[in-house]
Amino acid sequence: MASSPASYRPSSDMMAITVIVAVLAAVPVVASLVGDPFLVKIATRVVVFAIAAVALNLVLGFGGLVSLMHAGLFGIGGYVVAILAFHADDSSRLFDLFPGTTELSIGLPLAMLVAGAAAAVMGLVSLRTSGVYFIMITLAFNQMLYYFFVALQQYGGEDGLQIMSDLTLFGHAAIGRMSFYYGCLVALALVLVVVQRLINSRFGMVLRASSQNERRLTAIGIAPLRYRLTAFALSGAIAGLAGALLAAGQQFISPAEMSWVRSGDLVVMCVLGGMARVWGPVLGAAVFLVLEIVLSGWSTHWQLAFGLLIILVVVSLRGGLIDLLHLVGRRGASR
Amino acid sequence: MDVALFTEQLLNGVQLGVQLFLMAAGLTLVFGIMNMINLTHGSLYMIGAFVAAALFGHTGSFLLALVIAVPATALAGALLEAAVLRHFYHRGHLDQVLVTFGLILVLNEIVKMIWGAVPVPLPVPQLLSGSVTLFADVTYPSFRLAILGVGAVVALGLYAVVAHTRIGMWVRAGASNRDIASAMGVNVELIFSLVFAAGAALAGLAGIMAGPINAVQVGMGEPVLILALVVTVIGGVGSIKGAFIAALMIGVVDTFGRVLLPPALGSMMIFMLMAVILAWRPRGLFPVHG
Amino acid sequence: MKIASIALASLLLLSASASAEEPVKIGFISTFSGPSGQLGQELLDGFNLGIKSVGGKLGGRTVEVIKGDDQAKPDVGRQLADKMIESDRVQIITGINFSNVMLAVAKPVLDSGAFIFSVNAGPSQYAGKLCNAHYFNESFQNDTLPEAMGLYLNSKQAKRVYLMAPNYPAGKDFLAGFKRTFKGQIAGEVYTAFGQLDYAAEIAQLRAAKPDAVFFFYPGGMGINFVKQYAQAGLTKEVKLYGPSFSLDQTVLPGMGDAAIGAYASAFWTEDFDNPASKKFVADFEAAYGRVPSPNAANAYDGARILDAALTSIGGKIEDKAAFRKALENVKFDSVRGHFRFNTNHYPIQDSYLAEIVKDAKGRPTMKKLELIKADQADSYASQCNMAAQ
Amino acid sequence: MTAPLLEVKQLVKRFGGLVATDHLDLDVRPGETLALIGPNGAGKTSLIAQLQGDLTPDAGAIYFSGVEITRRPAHGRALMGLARSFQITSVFPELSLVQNVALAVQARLGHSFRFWRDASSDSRLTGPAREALEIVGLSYPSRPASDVSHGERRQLELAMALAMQPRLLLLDEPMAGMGREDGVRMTRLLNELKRDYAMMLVEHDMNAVFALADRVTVLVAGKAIATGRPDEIRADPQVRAAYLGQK
Repeated sequence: MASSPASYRPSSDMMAITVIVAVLAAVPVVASLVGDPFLVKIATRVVVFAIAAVALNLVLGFGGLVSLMHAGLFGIGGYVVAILAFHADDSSRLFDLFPGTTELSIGLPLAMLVAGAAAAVMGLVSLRTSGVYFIMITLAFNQMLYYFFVALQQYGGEDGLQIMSDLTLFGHAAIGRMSFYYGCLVALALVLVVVQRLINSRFGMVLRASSQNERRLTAIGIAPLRYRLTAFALSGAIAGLAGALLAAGQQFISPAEMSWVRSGDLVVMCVLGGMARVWGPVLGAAVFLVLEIVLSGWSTHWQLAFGLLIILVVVSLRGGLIDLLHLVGRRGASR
Repeated sequence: MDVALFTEQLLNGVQLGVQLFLMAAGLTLVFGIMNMINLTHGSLYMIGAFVAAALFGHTGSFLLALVIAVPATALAGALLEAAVLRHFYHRGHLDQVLVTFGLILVLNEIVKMIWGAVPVPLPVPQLLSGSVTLFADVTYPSFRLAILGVGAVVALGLYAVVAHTRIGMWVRAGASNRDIASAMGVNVELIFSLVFAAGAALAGLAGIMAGPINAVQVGMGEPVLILALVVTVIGGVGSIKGAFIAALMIGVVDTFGRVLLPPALGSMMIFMLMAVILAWRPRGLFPVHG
Repeated sequence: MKIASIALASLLLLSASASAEEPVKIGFISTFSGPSGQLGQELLDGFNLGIKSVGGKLGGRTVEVIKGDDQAKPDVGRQLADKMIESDRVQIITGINFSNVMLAVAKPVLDSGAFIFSVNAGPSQYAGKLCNAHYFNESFQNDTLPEAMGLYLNSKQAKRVYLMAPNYPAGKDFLAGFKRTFKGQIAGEVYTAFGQLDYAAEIAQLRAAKPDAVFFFYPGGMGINFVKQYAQAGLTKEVKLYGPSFSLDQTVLPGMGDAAIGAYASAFWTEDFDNPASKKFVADFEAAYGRVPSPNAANAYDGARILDAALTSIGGKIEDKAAFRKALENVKFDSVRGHFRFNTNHYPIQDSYLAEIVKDAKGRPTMKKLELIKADQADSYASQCNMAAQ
Repeated sequence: MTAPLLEVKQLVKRFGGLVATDHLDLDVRPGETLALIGPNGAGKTSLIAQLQGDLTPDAGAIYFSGVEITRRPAHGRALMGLARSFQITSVFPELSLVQNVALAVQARLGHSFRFWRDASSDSRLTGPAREALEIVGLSYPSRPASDVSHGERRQLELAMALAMQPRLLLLDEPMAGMGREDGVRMTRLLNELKRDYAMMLVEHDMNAVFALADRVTVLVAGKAIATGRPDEIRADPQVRAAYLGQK
C-alpha cells in the first residue's frame, strides 16, 4: 500500500507539512476575498478531522493496526470538554467531586489524558489479537463506548449534549470563528510535527518495523507489544484532542459522532490521502469532507458515487492522493 | 421466569442463533478459504430478501419465491466475485474491507433505485402463519420453528459436504495449500467461485427467511452483517463448527441479556462477550490452522 | 395598533416589489441516505408539493430550496446549516427529522438570526425552556400523540397496559407522554436497544404479563420488525396494539402488510381526512409520486403552505424578521389537518383522532379515521416557555 | 573440555502425528561452527525455530551458556546473543538497508522509547550498522530493502545478525536460492566470520558445509544419526546410505 520508500526523506516531509499548513492558513484570506465566510467553517472541520486522521494513521499507516475504535476515542475527547462545560454551566460537580470548567487549557489536556488512558486500557486487550481479529475487537470496543454514552441519560443520552456557555482559552473567548480556526490549525501543525519526529525516531523505527515484519523484529530482540501499546495510547490521546476540538467548535457532541461508521470514515480518509506519509491523511480528510458536502447536495443517490470512488482509489491509487501528486510531479519534471 | 417462559426464551435464543448461523456460515467459509473479508455478504442478504419479495408480489407463492430467489442470489454473488472480488484475494485485509465497504454503498443505492426507499412487504407463508403448541403452556410461532428447521438442515448439510464429499475435500485442500491443490489437479479458481456462490446462496436464504419477521428495506443487511462478523470471529475464522457454536451462544446470550439486564447493558452484551472471548482466546474458540 | 399595522403592511408591499427578484431561500436539511433515508424524501416530497399547491411561489416570491443530507449525523447537520446560513444565505432552515440533529443545529442557526421552521423533529427542550422567537414547529411535539392515546385508553377503561419503545430520548418521551395522561395500571415498561432486529424475547415476556393492551412506539424499520413479529406470535387478536401514527403510517405500513391490520393509532391526520385540502393533497401526492402519503408528508405540505400564507400577509417581505414572526404566529391557512394554530411556544394546537389500520379498496393497509380524541390539543411544555423573555 | 555454548537435551516437537524433533541431543562449543545437514523434512528448520524461540518444544530442554532458555521468549534470547537468519529471506522491506541493520543495533542498545531524535542521523545506530553492512559487502546503504537482489537480501540478513553482536549465529540456509558466484562469495564471507563467531549452519550446499564446518551433525527424521568431523561424516557408511547416497 505504501509508495516506494526510497523517496522517504524527512526533510521533504517537513516541506510538505509547511506547505499544507501555509495553504490552510490562507483559507480565511481567500474566504474574505470571495465573500464566503463558510469556507472558514469547512476548513475548521477539515483541520479537526485531519488531526483525528493523522492520529489514526500513526497506528494504521505506520503501525499496521486497522483500528475501528478511533471514533469512540474521538467522542471521549468531545464528551470530556462538553461534560466539564455542562457542570460549569449549572455549577454542579462531576462525580460530586470536581467542579466543571469552560476553560480549554484544562479541558483539552484532560480530554487527551482520558482518551489516551481509554486507548491504553482497550489497546492492552485488543493488541493480544492480530489481523481480522484486531479489526473486530476494536469494532466491539467502539460499540461499547457508543452504548456507554447512549446510556448516560444525565448528559443527554442519544440526543447528545449541548455546550451552552462560552468556552475560553486562558481566559480569552476561544470560539470566535477566526481565533478558533487558527487555534485548531496550530494544533494540527503541532500534531504533524510531533508525529513526523516520532515516526523517524528510534520508537518510530520499531513501530514501522513491527508492521512490516513482526517475526523479524522479535528475532533481533525487540518485543513489539509495548511499542504498539504506547503508539495506540498516543494515537488515542490525539484523537481525543480532535474530538474535543469538534465539540468545542460546534458546541455540541452526541453518540452519533462515535458510531463505527465514523471510524470507517477515518480509515477511508487515511487511505484516500495516502498512509505512507504523516501528512497524507490531511489531504484525505480535505477531499473526503469537501466531496461529502458537494456530492450530497447533488443527488440523493450520492452514496453511489462515493462508493465507486472508494473502490476506484483502492483499485488504482494504492498510495492514495500522494501517489497522484507524485505522478503529476513526475510529469511536470519530465516536461 | 417460570419454566414455560424460560423454554420459550431458550427457543427464541436458539432460533436467533440459527438465523445468524445462516449468515455466518458463508462469511466464515469465504473468509477461511479465500482469506477474504467480504462485507458485501450483508448486501447479498438484502438482495435475497428483495428478490423474494418481488417474486412473492408477482406470484403470491412464498415457496416459489424461495426456490427462485436462492439461486438468483447465488448468481448475483458469483457475478460479484468474478467481476470484482476475485481481484482482491491477494490484497491485504484493509483493501478488502474498503472495497467491499464501497460495494455496500453502491449496492444499497442500486437496490434503492430499483425498489425505492419504502420497505416492501414479504409476509409469512399462509401455511406457517400460526403458532404450534409444543407442550403444555409453550406455544411457538410456526415460522420461527421453520427457521430453526432450515438452519439445522443447512448446518448438517454443510458438515456432511465439507467433511465427507470429494468437493469438500477439494475445498479443504484449496484452503490449506493452493499450489499443492492445483498441482494435484484441483481447479482452485473454480472451487473458489463455487464456495463464494454457495456462501451467497446461504446469505440469500438467510435474508429470505428473515423477510417475514424483519423489515425488507435498503440497508437491512448491515446490522445482521455486524452480528455475523461477531459470530465468525468468536467461532474462529474459517471454522464452520465454531460459527455454529458461536451463533447459538450469541443468540442465547443476547436473548437472555435483553430480558434480564437493563437495556443499556443488554445492547452491549454481545460486544462484551466478544471482547472477553478474544482477550482469552485471540484466535477465537476454534482456531483453524494456517 | 390597527392603523400602525396597515401602514406597516403598505410599506412592506412597496418594498416587496424591490426585493421581488430575490428568491426566498430555504435550507432543507434532512436524512436522505442510510436506513432512515426514506423519511427525508417523504418530507421533501410533501414540502415541494406544498409549494407547488400555492403556485410554485411563497408569498409571491420565487423560492429556492437547498437540500442537504445530514446522514442522521448531528455534526453533518450542523455543517450543512453553517453552509446554508453563511454561504447560501438562507432565511429559513427546515426539514430536520432527528431530535439530536435539531439540537446540534438550532442554537447556531438561531444565534445567526435565521428562522428554524420544523416540519418534523419536535424536541421538548424547544417547546419549553429553550423556546425561541425564531423557532417554529408546525408538526407536533413528541409527547402529544401518546398523551392522546392515554386519554383514549382511559375512555375505553383499559386497566393494564404494557409499554414498549426503543431506549433513546424520543422513546422515553413517548412513553412518558402516555403515562402522563393514562390513569390505569402499567403492566410493564420495556425499553429495547435502538435498531434492534428481533423482538421475540420481549414479546414472550409481554405475553406472560397478560396485559389488556399494548402501547408501543417504534419508528421506521424497528416498527416493521416489531409489528410483524407481534402478529406472528399470534397476539394481534388477543391484545390489541396501540401506537402513535409515526409507528403505523405509510412510511412503514407497506412493509408491515397484513400484520398491522387491526392496530390503532392516534393521529393528527390520516389519509382519509375528508376536508377539501386533504383530499386534494392525497390525490396530488399519489399522482406525483405513485404512493400514499404519510402524516409526515402531510405536515411538510402544510409547512410550505404556512410559509406561503404568512409571507403573503406581509407581502413577501421575509427580511423583516419581526413582521414575519408575527405573521407566522397569527397565520391563517387551509390546513390538511383541519384546525390548526400556533400555541404561545410556537408549537401547534390541533385535534387528535383515533385511527384503525384497515385495508383500502386496493388491498393496501391504511389508517382509517374513527373518532375525535381531543380537540385543540396543546403540548405539556408550553407553560415552561417564556416567549416574552426572548 | 570447555562447557558447551549451546546444549540441547532430549528435545521433542510434534506437529499432529508428525515428529519434527525426536529426543534430540546436540551441542555447540564456543568458537565452533557446527553444520546441520539432512534430507528435506528432517526437522532442521523447526530445530532452528525452537532454538530461536519461534516454536515452543513439547519436551526436553535448551541451554544457552549454561542458562535454560527452553521457554524464554524469542526477543529475550536475541538479547542474550542468539541471532538467526531465516531460510526464507526476512527483512523489513520498506526500510533502507542501513535502517534494517540499525534496528538490530537499536535492540542491543536497550529500550527504544526515544521519541524525538531522528534515528537515521544517530551515529550510535548508523555507525555500527554501516560497519556491519561493510563486513558483509553491501554498498549503497540507503537503498530500500525491497529494491535489492535476492543475494543481497541474504547478505543483509547476515548483517543484521552481526549487528546484534551475537554469541551464536543460527544460519538457516544462508545460500539458498543464490547463484554460483554469490554462493562462493558467501562461503568466503562465512569463512572470515567463523574466526569471530560460533555458528550453527543449516545448508544443502555440501561443498560449503565441508569447507566451513568444524563438526557436522546429520539429522534424519528428527534424530541425530551421526555427529563428527567432516571427514568422519563423509566416511560414515550410515550417513552415506541415509543421506549422501541419495544425492
